[in-house]
Amino acid sequence: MIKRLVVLLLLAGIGAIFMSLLLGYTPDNELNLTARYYAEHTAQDIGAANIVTAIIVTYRGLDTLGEVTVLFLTAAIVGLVLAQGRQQNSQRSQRKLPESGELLQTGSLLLTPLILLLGVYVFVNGHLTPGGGFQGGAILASAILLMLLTDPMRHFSHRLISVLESISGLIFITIGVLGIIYAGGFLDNRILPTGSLGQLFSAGVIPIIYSFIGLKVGAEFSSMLVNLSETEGS
Amino acid sequence: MSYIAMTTGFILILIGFYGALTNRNILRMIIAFTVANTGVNLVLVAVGYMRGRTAPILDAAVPVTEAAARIIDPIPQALVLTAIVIGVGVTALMLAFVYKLYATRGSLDISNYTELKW
Amino acid sequence: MTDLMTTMSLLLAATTIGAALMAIWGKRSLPIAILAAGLVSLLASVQFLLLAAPDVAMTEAAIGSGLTTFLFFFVLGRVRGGSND
Amino acid sequence: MVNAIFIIATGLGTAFLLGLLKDEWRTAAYGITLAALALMSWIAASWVAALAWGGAATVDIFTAGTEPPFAINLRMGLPEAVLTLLVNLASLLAAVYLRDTMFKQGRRAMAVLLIFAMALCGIILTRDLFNLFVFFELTVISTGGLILLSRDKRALGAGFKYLIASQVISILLLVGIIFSYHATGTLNIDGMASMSAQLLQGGSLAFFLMFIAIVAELKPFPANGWALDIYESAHPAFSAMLSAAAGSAALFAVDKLLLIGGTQWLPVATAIGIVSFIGANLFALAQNVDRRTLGYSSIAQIGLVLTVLGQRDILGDSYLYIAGGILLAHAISKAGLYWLSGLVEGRELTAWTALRGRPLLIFAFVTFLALLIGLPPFPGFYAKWDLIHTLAAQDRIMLLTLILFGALIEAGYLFRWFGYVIKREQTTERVACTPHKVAVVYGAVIAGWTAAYLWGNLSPHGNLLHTLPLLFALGFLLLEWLPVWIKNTIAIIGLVAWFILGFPDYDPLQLIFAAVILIGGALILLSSYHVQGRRIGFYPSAMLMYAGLAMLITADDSFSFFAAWESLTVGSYFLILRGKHSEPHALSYIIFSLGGAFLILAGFALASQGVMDFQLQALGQVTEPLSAWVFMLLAIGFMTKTAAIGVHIWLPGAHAEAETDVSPMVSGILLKAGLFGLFMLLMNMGKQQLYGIELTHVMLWIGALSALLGNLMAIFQEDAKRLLAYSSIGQMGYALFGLAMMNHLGWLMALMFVINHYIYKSMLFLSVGGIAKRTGTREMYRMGGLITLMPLSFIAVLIGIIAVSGVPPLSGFGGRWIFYNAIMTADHRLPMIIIFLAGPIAFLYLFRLIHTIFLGQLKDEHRRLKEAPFWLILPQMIYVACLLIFAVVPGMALRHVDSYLNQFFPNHGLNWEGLTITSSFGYWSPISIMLVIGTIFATVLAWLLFVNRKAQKVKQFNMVFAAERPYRPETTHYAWNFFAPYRKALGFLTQPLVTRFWEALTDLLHSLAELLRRFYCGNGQTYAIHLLGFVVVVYLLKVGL
Amino acid sequence: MEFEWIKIPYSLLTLFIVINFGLLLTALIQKIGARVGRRHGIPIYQNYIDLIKNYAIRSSITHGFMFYLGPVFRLSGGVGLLLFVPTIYGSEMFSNLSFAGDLILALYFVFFGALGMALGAGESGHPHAAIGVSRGLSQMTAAELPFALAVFSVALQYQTLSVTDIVAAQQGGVLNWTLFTNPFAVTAAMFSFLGSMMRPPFDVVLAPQEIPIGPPTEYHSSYLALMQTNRVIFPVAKIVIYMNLFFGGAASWPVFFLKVFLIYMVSVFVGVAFPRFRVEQSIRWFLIWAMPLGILAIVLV
Repeated sequence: MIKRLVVLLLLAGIGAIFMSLLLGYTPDNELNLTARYYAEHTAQDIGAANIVTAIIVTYRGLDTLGEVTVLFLTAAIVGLVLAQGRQQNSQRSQRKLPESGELLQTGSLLLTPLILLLGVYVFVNGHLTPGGGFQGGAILASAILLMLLTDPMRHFSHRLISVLESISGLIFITIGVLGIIYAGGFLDNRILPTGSLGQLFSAGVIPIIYSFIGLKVGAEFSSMLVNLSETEGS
Repeated sequence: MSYIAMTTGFILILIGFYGALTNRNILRMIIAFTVANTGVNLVLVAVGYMRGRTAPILDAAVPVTEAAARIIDPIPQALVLTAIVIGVGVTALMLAFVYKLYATRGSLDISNYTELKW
Repeated sequence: MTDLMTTMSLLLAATTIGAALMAIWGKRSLPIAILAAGLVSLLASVQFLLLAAPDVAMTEAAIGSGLTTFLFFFVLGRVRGGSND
Repeated sequence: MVNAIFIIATGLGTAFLLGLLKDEWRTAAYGITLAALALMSWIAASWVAALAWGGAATVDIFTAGTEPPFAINLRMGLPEAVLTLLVNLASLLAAVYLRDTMFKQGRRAMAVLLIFAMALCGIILTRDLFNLFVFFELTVISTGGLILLSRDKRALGAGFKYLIASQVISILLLVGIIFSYHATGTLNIDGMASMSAQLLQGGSLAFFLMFIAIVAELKPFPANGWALDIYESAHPAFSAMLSAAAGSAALFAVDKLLLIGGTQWLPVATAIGIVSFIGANLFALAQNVDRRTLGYSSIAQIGLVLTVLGQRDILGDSYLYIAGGILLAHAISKAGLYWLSGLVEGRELTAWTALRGRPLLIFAFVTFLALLIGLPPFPGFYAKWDLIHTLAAQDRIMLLTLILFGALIEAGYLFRWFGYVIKREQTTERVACTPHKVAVVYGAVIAGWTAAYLWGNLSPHGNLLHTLPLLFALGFLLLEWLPVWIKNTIAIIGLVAWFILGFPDYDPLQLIFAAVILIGGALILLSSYHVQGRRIGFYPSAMLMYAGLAMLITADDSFSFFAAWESLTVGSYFLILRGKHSEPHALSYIIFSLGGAFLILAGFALASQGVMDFQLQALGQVTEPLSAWVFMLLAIGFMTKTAAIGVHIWLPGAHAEAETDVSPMVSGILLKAGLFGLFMLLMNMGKQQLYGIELTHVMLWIGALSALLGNLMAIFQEDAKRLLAYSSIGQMGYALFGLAMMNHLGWLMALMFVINHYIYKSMLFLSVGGIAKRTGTREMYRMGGLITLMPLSFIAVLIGIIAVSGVPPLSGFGGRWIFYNAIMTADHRLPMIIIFLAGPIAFLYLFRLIHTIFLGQLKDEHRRLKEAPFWLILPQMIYVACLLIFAVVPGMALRHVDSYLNQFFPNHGLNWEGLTITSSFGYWSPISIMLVIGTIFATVLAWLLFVNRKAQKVKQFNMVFAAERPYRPETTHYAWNFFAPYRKALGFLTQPLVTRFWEALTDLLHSLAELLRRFYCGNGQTYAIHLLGFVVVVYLLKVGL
Repeated sequence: MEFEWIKIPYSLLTLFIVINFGLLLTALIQKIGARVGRRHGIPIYQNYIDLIKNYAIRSSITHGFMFYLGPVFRLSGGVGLLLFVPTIYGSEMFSNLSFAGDLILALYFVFFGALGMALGAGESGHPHAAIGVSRGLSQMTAAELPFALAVFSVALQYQTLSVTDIVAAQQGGVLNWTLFTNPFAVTAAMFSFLGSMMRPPFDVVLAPQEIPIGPPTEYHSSYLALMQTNRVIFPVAKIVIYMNLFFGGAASWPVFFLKVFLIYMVSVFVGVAFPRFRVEQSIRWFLIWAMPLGILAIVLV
């Protein structure tokens, strides 16, 4: 009880901090310097219609690289953690589970390609419309998830997933490095022509990068899910 | 609008903290943290919101020339995007720990993991 | 911003907070809590839409409420059977 | 140079690349990992070289081809380069160290390690706030992964606690970042810094949240329970990285944030830092698990650097030098210690005794401890010197005090640990020495010495590693494989040669000290020939002490003086520690000595007022009222070394438990360092007043009380060496008294004591040591009747005690004569009376010494004893000769000094005409006295010999004992509690009040630490509460400020 | 003051006079003591007989070289003490060897004999000797302290350490004696005097009744003779110092004899009147009664 009281008291303190932040907050009427720059320059510099995408992939590309790395790390660590567990439990995981229903199986067979397609669409069009690599990747992963749900015993090639993941990551970095060589700096997207605003093949390397991000994110999420699903409850 | 979202965000953070600090079940603590993370994301986006403007996507409705006057600040959104992904990464990691902790000790109670102290 | 919008967003906010409380309230069972947390995410993504952030909304919906929830359930499935709380 | 972004790109790319390899290709994966880390290190190193020596300028690296603040940019300057080099090297070494684990865990673990290193470099390089956040999260997650490398099951729980804490941190950080962004419209750190006024107005909450979140990453005390758990349970290689690399990176992040926060946030950083420094060190006192101790120490050290960051407003150009010095020393030593801990099986501090069989590992351990504590010649020493000086110049006295206090506690537990390692009973566990792990440890050692060299070169005071005496001492490390007699010969030649080299430049005062130290030292070393074997560790320590002493007397400026002081302190500590049971005593010695040294440091710092090249002569120009404080600090510091009463408790044990030939060194020679300091001080500063109290008057009292109580305690000792040790306290009291009299004769007497005390105390310690060696005990009542068996030792002791007691005709009398003449001129009567009381008491213990050892009944078990070894006797005989010569012609040395002293005190000098020495009060003719007494003595003796020429020599127990022959002769040796009546009458004066005081103080600290550390209850949730509490408290304090 | 060869015979003359005087004096005092106790007492020449007898006796056993040092140190101490102090004020003939050192030499020389004695006695291996030494040294250090303080008070008073100068300063009438100019110092010194004379109540060190005569237990025959010699020289030598420092010195031998006798009688009177102290009692006594006076003397000078 005392603990709750202490926590409440502390939260009151934190709340007070938040409260004064809230009260001190006045929405901007104008875009600030940085945002204005993006609004005005994205189109000609980057050629991406979706400014958020431009920021994510190019201006703050290093963040995104980090972000992808976070997922990569998590997937690796989850793999590491579960790999340790799996060695002991490999025997028991072979036991039979009841098959899922006919409807579910057929449905998933039907849906999976569609979902995959949707995912690809989302990340390929990331520079034009809302959505992009992360969302697309998540959608890709959900296709895998669906397959896992229908057939928990289904075996996915870890190797394939990890190769996909690695190659995507390497390409991302390679493109970034190419930016140093052929353009203004790391992750500069102008190593390809920016094209015209609104076209699919525009915005320099953004679509390419975003696609690989999508693949990578998809692979990473899938790897996590697959790893988790292959473990056994104790 | 942004005030509402921001307030909601802050409240979610506080609720999340409360949940994380009072529930002894580690799974619940993680759940509470995801709530708090969602709250943070709300706050972040709300800070970038500007009344009466549109999403930072250039299209027919928002030509390049008017962009500066028409769109809202895109940066917080970009940040949130990153934050969400990072959040899910950390959550997944914590979940992996939960699995492992449970596998070794068979308990989800945080107060059972105090063999290291002082 | 119309009054309607304001009311809607207030309502949305209230629901979100309610769901959040449900998520952390220790007496609910774990699956409910997880679902409630997912709901919070989902409701938040609606708010993002209202805040003119479609990218964020999509991400939050796909990752925050979707994948995360499934991750939780996966793990929950593995740790169930031992002591609950 | 290669673009710095390739550090990041290489790390990441390799991590991704590893995924392409088959899980089974572990060797390949490992090789690639190492290559990548090596490449990253090389890039960083090339930048360091270019920036430090190549004249390159700081470079901003743009990404996305866009200028900041619109895109993320990185910066590579000197600090960044050094830190990235540190991070990458640490990671590289860690990867080598982790070889087996890596092979077991596979490519994923390697990828995580790579990303960890990359993320840390990212933290260091980036100039973008949100990017900083991303890299922080990357380190958090990779930390979570690397914790799993540990074989310790508890690591899992620790990792989870860490994740909880970092969740809280990241939430606060994000909120802070976004509101800061809102306030300034940029995420660029430099951009934000230029707009910091805007950000900081109105409560600056946004900044507060960011700041506190990053500070929380430093694991500040007390919101750091999770960090300690990780330190304790994680794989040592990872703990090393966490402490060394991650800590440094996080500190640099704070440094960047402080750019934004400006001066107004510096005090907050200072406060958090100093609280961490002291708190963590305090808690470490009560800790006996090695890795947790190191964890506490890490937190403390990082706290110290944070404190330094908080001082950047006054540090100016030397900021990087100071902060970098402390940080680098911390990083190298902590990494090294953690790596070492991986070689040790047990987790108790005492389990490290396993290292003892491996001198090289012990050397590594010593190096790391010295780095950590900041002993010369390591970077921490230079840094601390500059830091304290700047603080003193800017009147931040409180902070200065706290830093020194914390440093003292730290030195306390670290040296205690070292004592355990050297002295505690060795466990059966061996060191798990796999070559690659040991190589990594040696890598850290090399890095430590390299850093020492670099920092020395950068120092405006000159490189200590360029000083010949120190190099000579260190050179013995390389000669350790030689047998004793060769090393001893080299050492003796070295001492004498240094004396001859310096001879033309010494003034008379220096000459006396130099003679005592160098020639005297060489004489004592003669006795070391009696040791067989290699005697590992003895010569480097002894020579370090002598080097310090030799440098001390020729030091011109405060820095070299202090460096010499520390060297001799450390060297003598190692020497003292060599004694069989000397562990606790050596510890109290080093703590008191370091405490004293810190006072000296503070004194010099106050005196110099920011002048970097402060000449000792300039002490005289320090103005009131500062000068009195300077005087007091320095005087107390020096008096700690002379073991004045109150700070004397280290001496008896340290001197008594030391090895046979070490006791005379530390007693006969080392104590003189304190006297030399006092000479220097009084010569330059003269009399000082504080609140109307004459400080030399206080010293007079202290000297008198030391003399009285030292002597009094000496008479009640059963242990011969302790008796001599207490006697030293008394003798030093006399010397102190003489100095404090501030007149010609007083000083002359003090100098006389310098010489006399050296001679007779060395001699007595040697003979008593020789006897103890033969009899196997130091308890005097267990001896007795040794006169016939050890006649030469007896003669030495006899001459010694006659000299000490000041009975004519030997040289001790000269000292007394000058002394009594001197006090004729003293203004203060009361302390004079006290020192009078001390005089006769000396007879008691001296008589006891000779009586209970040599006279009376021989014990049965001693009947076959032989005289002490030749090499112990030889120097004693030389001393006997010296005493006799000095007794007859005291003028040999004293005349010059006397005339030298005229420049300070022209009045009341002595008159050296003919055979008689006259003062303004009395006269003294040493040769006449010798002749008169000799004649009478010889006449009577000759007559006795003549009349008893036919007498038969009988055994001692052939005596009348209540009309019977004693049944067991040895029981009739009346020796135990010899001065029982005295104890009954005056024993109350020897109550160990001072000892009790210091014991109570240390007990208090320990129980405080023991009690307070329960605060770390082990519950991850509670730790999160601590963290939030920390945030709220800092907030409230900051608002309240 | 310089050394001249003629000083040697002069000093021996002083020594001769003092020995004879001492022998007679101690016998006389014993006689007086006996008469007060209504006993007959020894004949006045008894000491001569004892001394000659003991010198004549030969011991057939010895405890070795060190054993000799007891008496040798003892006697050297006594003789040295006597000779380092001028006996007769104003007489070049009887200034003895005082050119060698000043008051401090004398002060320290008091200890010389005691230390040597202690050494020799210790070598005898007899526990009683050791006990006696332990007691003797303990008591002596406490007893000599007030004396040392008083001496220093006097030295400070006259601003010199030379005995001759101190005596010179006291000339010109009884009231110039230190006794009247510095009564505290003199009182303290006299208290100390009681302790150093080895008479009751401070004679437990020798403890004639309890243990066979303390330190000299194992000394007999010629050793004893030497010590007996010392026992007649040493008190006189000591009294000479007292006389010189506090009682105006002596300008001629009759004055000398008188003053020495009177000063000696002080300790006799006290000894007759008081019971014996144990050692720690006497230490306390000196510290409580004599010491403060000495301190007062120094502070007030």
